[in-house]
Amino acid sequence: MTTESIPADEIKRSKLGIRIPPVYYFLVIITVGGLILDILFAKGNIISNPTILTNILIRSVALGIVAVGQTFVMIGASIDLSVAYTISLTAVMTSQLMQGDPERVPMAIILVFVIGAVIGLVNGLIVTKLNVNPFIATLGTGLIIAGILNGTFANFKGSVPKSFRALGYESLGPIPISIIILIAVVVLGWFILSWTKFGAHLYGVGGSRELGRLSGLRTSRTIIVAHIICSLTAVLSGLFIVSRLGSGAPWVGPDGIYDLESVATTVIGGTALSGGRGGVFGTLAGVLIFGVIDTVFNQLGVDTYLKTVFRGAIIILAVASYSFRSKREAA
Amino acid sequence: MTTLEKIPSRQMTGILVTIWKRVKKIPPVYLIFLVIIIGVSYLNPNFATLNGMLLFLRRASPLAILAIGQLFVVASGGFDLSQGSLVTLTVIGSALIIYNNEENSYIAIMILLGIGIIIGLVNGVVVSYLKVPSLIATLGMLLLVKGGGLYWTGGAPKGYLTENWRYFGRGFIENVPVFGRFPVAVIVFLIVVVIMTILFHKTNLGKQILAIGDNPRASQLSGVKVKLIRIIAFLISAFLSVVAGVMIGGYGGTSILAGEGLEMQSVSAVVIGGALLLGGKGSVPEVAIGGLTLEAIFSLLNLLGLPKPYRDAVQGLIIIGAVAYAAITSKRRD
Amino acid sequence: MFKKKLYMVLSLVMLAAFVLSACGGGEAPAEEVAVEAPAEEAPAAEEAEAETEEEEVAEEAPANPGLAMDAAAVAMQFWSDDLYEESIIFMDTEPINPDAPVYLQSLLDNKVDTSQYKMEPPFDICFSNAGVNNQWRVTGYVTMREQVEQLRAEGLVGNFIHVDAEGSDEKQITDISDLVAGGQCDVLIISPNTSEALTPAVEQACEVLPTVVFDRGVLTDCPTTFLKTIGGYAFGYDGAKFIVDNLPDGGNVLALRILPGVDVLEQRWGAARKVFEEAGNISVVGVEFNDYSGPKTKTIVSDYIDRFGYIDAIWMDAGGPAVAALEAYEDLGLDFPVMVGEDQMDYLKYWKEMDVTAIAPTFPTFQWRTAVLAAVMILQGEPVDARWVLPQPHVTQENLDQYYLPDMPPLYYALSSAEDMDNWPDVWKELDTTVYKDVIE
Amino acid sequence: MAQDLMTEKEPLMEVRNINKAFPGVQALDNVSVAFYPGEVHAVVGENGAGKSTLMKVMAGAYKSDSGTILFQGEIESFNHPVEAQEMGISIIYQEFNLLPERTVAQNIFLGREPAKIGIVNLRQLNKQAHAVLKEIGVDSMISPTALASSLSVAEQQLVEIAKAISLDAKVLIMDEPTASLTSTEVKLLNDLISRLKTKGLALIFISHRLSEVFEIADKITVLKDGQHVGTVNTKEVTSEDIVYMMVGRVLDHYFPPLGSSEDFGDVVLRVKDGSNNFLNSVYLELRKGEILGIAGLQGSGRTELAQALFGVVPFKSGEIELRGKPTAIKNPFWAISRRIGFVTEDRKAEGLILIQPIRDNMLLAIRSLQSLFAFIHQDGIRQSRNMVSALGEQVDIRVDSYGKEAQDLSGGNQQKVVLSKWLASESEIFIFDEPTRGIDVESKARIHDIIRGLTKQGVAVIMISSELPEIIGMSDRILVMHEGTIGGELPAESSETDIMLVATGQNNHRTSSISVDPERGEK
Repeated sequence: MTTESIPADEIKRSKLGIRIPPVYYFLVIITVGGLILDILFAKGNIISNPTILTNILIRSVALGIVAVGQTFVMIGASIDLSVAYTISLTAVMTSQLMQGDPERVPMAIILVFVIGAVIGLVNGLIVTKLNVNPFIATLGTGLIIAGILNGTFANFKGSVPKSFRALGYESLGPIPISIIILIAVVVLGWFILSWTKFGAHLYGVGGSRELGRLSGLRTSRTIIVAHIICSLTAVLSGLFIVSRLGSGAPWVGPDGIYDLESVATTVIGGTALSGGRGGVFGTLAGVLIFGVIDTVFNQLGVDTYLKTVFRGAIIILAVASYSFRSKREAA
Repeated sequence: MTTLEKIPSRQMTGILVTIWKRVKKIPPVYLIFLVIIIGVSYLNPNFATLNGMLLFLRRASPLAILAIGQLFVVASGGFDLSQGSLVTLTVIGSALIIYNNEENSYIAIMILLGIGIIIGLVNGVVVSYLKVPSLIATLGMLLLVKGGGLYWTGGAPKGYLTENWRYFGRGFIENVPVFGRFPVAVIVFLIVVVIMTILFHKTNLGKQILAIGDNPRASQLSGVKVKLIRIIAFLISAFLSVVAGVMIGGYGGTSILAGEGLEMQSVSAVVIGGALLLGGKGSVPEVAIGGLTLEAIFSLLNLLGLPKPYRDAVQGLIIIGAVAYAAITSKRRD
Repeated sequence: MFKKKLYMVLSLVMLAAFVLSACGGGEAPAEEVAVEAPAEEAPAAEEAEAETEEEEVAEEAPANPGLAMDAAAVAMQFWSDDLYEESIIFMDTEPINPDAPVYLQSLLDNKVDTSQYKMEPPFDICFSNAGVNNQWRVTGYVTMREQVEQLRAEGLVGNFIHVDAEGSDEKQITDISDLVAGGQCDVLIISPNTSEALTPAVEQACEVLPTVVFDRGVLTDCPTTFLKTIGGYAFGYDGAKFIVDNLPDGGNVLALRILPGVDVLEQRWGAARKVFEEAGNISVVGVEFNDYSGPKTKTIVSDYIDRFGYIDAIWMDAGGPAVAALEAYEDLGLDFPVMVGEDQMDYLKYWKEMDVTAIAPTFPTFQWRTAVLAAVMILQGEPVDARWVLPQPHVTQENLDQYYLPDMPPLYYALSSAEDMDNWPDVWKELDTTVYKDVIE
Repeated sequence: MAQDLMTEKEPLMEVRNINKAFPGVQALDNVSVAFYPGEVHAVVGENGAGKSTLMKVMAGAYKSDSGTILFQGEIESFNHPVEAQEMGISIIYQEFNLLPERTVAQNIFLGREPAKIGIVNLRQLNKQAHAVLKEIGVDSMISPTALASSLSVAEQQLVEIAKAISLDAKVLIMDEPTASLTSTEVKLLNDLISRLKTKGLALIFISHRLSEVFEIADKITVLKDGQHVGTVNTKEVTSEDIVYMMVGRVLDHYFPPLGSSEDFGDVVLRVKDGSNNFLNSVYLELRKGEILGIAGLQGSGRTELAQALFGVVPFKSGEIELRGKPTAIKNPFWAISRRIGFVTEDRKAEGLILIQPIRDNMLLAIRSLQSLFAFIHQDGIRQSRNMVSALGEQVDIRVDSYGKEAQDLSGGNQQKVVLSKWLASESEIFIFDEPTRGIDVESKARIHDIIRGLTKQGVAVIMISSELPEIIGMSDRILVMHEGTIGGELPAESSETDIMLVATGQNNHRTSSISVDPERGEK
């Protein structure tokens, strides 16, 4: 082993492992544009009011957490469209299990995480062992979860205790707990992707499964773990949502379009649909872009349904901006 | 071998083998349909009557029509998940255009068919030229159409569907010999099946849709205009979605949820009908029966007293199971 | 080899399903649940009691064998025997101000002082709306906006900022937070999407602004006024009582509900369930959620007719799709059931033309204009009832002709009490929610 | 030529009596070769000679049917490439195996990251990568933290070599390492190879460029048809010797008689100075009734020429005349509507719609020329049935039903289906790319007869093949491609040696005044 000097700046840069994804320029442009619109047409409420800025972040928390998980599976060249229902399941199960009793909180949290892990495991197994296209596999598991959920919990039977609702409403000093959680999840996601063997292998398997095999990686296991991580983030997202809502309803996930939006924000953040490329910081920017657009639209009083139209268009265009150069036919 | 031949009843076995070979050639969906129909009839004798069957057909027709539309896209290798939202748009959009005025009914249907064609065109162009995977493209379109429809009507159904508009989904032709009264919806269904069967199985278009679904590269090298064919497939799916929308609205009236979840039901029906997801194989009559079968399965679940939401779970299992089965059998082939 | 894997994965899926079902506590067959349900409900009841102080929680009555389904259970945090009893009394109570128009009448005198909020007009009013996503809300919203326009003409109202939550709890929570933070509002009107979820957001708003909550409630008494007509218990009781009275020999009842988890709707069903249970000879063969969708309703009703041969009565917690339910009978050539709908015009028309044995309990849309009027009263320093109970008439065969207005569109709700407004009836014929301006230039 | 070369050293790696068969082909037939440390060993041979198969067997990617592999004197049997890697045998494939979005260091140590409890020590990773790059002397060129996608092709190759070195490779196998490099880059690579040689590695590489083989290889092994022709010391032979070893074979196949001059008609297709990203100033003339054979090594642009003529990847510049009229071939549909047919090299990926019936495959091209909404049985079912069976008889497809799926046919029958597709669309210009690859002998002869039969009906044929006997046996004229352009034109019945000399760039028999800048080869 030779230990000659390497140019110092390179070590530094690579040690942090952060390259600013180009999407941040887009985020800055959107934010500045939004603020200008806001000042021109809505009396500058956003800039003059820190609460609204915090609200952008809180609005982004639920989506942000699950989008981090989605980033994992998409780097592994898979996808998870069942997250919306996993979120619903978590929200409903949590309030069901807690029954408003603070003592049941730890038990409930552990149980929903276990259920999340099982969902991720099943998704991963179907994708890797049964070779089912991940789109179809996770749409299918999503339907199964939805069916069981709606069939089983036709009614609300519980709620979360006040202490648990702190997660959604309280602040630690000036910073809301939910934002701390989002930041923690993003940092953890970044750490796993950039600093662990698993992260390195995930990029390898996602970039080329064949190469992964030739390099002696356990390809199936890597993808299964990515799916489990994704489902766990969906569970965390669900916990956050139920803490905001007080009790879970089966429609919170699909209503929030968390499946599509997590995919869209991940793609906007620079993670390739074909895998092997991307990272959580890009995804975070994608999420913030959605949050900013949402808030600006709200302040400008843009019709809510028109916003849904914009969202659909943004999702299609975001994916198109990456896919249209590809030589392969899409179907 | 020789010992086998000595069995006296070998002629008998021979006949059985031929019968078995014949039976094996029948697409499984017909048998599944038959079994489920028998099950349903057993639980609900009304079902087995002529009138019962017609009423069942009337209810199942929209789903079967949607499934046929979905087949065109699935056979070409894609998915159309914007179907359900287009159904909703048809229902609430028509109500808005009609605005309680009978004379506007047919104009409304024409306008909606036009909108449907535009949406299908956009789907096809986005997939063909922007190369967005159809699952994402049409899911995005789902949001777009849903949001657009709600924006158009202001979030709640406006206006009302008049009886003449609803005729296609709800009406009966009275005094038909043998049948007594015959649902208009079933006539629409039969017309769609006949036209689409001809289009899919008897024209160049159908053959080329199957070709691009199977091998777009080879098709292109044989002169097939892959992008055009793909766009046409999405057009047909969107067109039939509007037709199904007219029937669904006709059956039950306005609702902003009229088409909710129908896209997955139509994909399930296509799978039950024996078509290959990701393209290359499928048959219109079988998929139409697939749609009827799915509706019959729902009836069966209902008669068994299973809560409605379990339908979703059943669909999920059907889709995953079918694709996994296809993946496994094709692997064996290699 | 591959088959083995397939089975492995499928059995895992099934395992997950079982775990879920076990945790959920009884999606399983009807009979079992009927036995289990009360036992399981008991701890829930206790906790709910601890949580909601002002509402006493009753013991769960033994389940009627007919009320077998899980969905039949009423979430305990929404149920109160006292309020139920009180509602039934309210239905026969004379208003304390009988001379006022119906939308300003009050059945319960509990005025609070609002002089602290008194300010100079014009007032900027903000409104966080759960949604304009059904016909009832459209009629209500239009009535409300017309009231605003009239008040603007009088110089009492300036900006009226309307934020639509599109039926999403989460969105409404941030909407309220944005409105409170935005500082543009003198008073905040809230029509909550669901009760439990919106409570903290409303509590936060109460600390900053005078607030008016109407329609659905929240689990706090912090709003300056919470107004609605008598409410869910009366609605549910009304319809169920009508069914019981019209089926003296008992029969099958199908209950159709929009969605779970909303207090007014839970209370409607809770009251109906109680009435059915007490009747003894009524068998509720199914409780289904129809998402307020006509096609879905028609399918459900047809399915139940398939399954049970005939359904004697249909009870609905919201009558929007009532016509779709009746059409299912019409298409099958069957006699109409005893029907509970709502005051929507298409239903009244169908009722009148087809001669159905029917009733229409109402949740009058006039409360939407009351909310605006209450907001203005607060800012003028006039006392309002902390809990403002408005009367809640119902449509019966006797007064059908009074409420059925052939000129009005099918989706109009009869009890808007808008007849005294400037633009009556043209605006209500159009029911266009998009023509109103929030901010005056 | 000396079969066994006496060397004082022990062989580092040795294969003995290796046999490997694929369905229908004996890829390796009793091959034995020894590789010594500190030597550069080139493996040459025609396409399909078994070079890549041998390398893959050595690297553990394939398992041989019989025979033994010795490594440092021990008998080894690899079940997985990773096992061979761990022993010290590394292989660099032709298509690169780097993750474009990962850094050099991450690529080099993929799967072997220095880590404690699963957490990668990035500083250590970069240090180690730097050390490896320094070891092969490229640390000044390549930074460990650079993204692989930011590197040139040559640099990527160096990273692959660094990866092999980091695996402590004792044997380094390279499959055509210079195929896509510029001459400066080739020099860089050759320098590195020389340096690695001095470190005592056994270096094995496959190449088609004989000039470079003679430049750096110490020994050359020649394979032909899966058999070991011989291993020679580079110093003792000339390139002509090697070419003779590569092609010297007995004709085992009867070809139909060549065309005579009265068969040849007017020029139907003429290309002047046609160029695109892959092709460089191509000149070509095709006459009615002739078979124009196109030979050339893999990567010389043969398939790209066919694709340009069929409009798949059209020419960007230059002139095309079709039947005397200037034109441009824009896309396959355009080409087909002008009666050009293309029998592709890869039947399964590009020729057939595998899960559709034979019938539909046969009629695919003609249908694409018809209206979309035209009925498939315009002239009645009987008429179209007759058409299908007539086509089937013409190409001699033997199946019980034309409703059978194309994937259930043998290779020969599949090729006949593809052929009949173009017969149905009445093509007048046929382009064949490897018409008989992977087809049994009998079908081969039948297809050759059909091709010749087509010319008798006035069809013009371009036939690309990497099988020289086929080129020689069939062609009325032979064009040899080299580095994206026509290296030379040869008359009918030229010798294999002549063709190989042009194909390997040893000798230019140019008949037309084509100026080629060799530096501009493939970019």
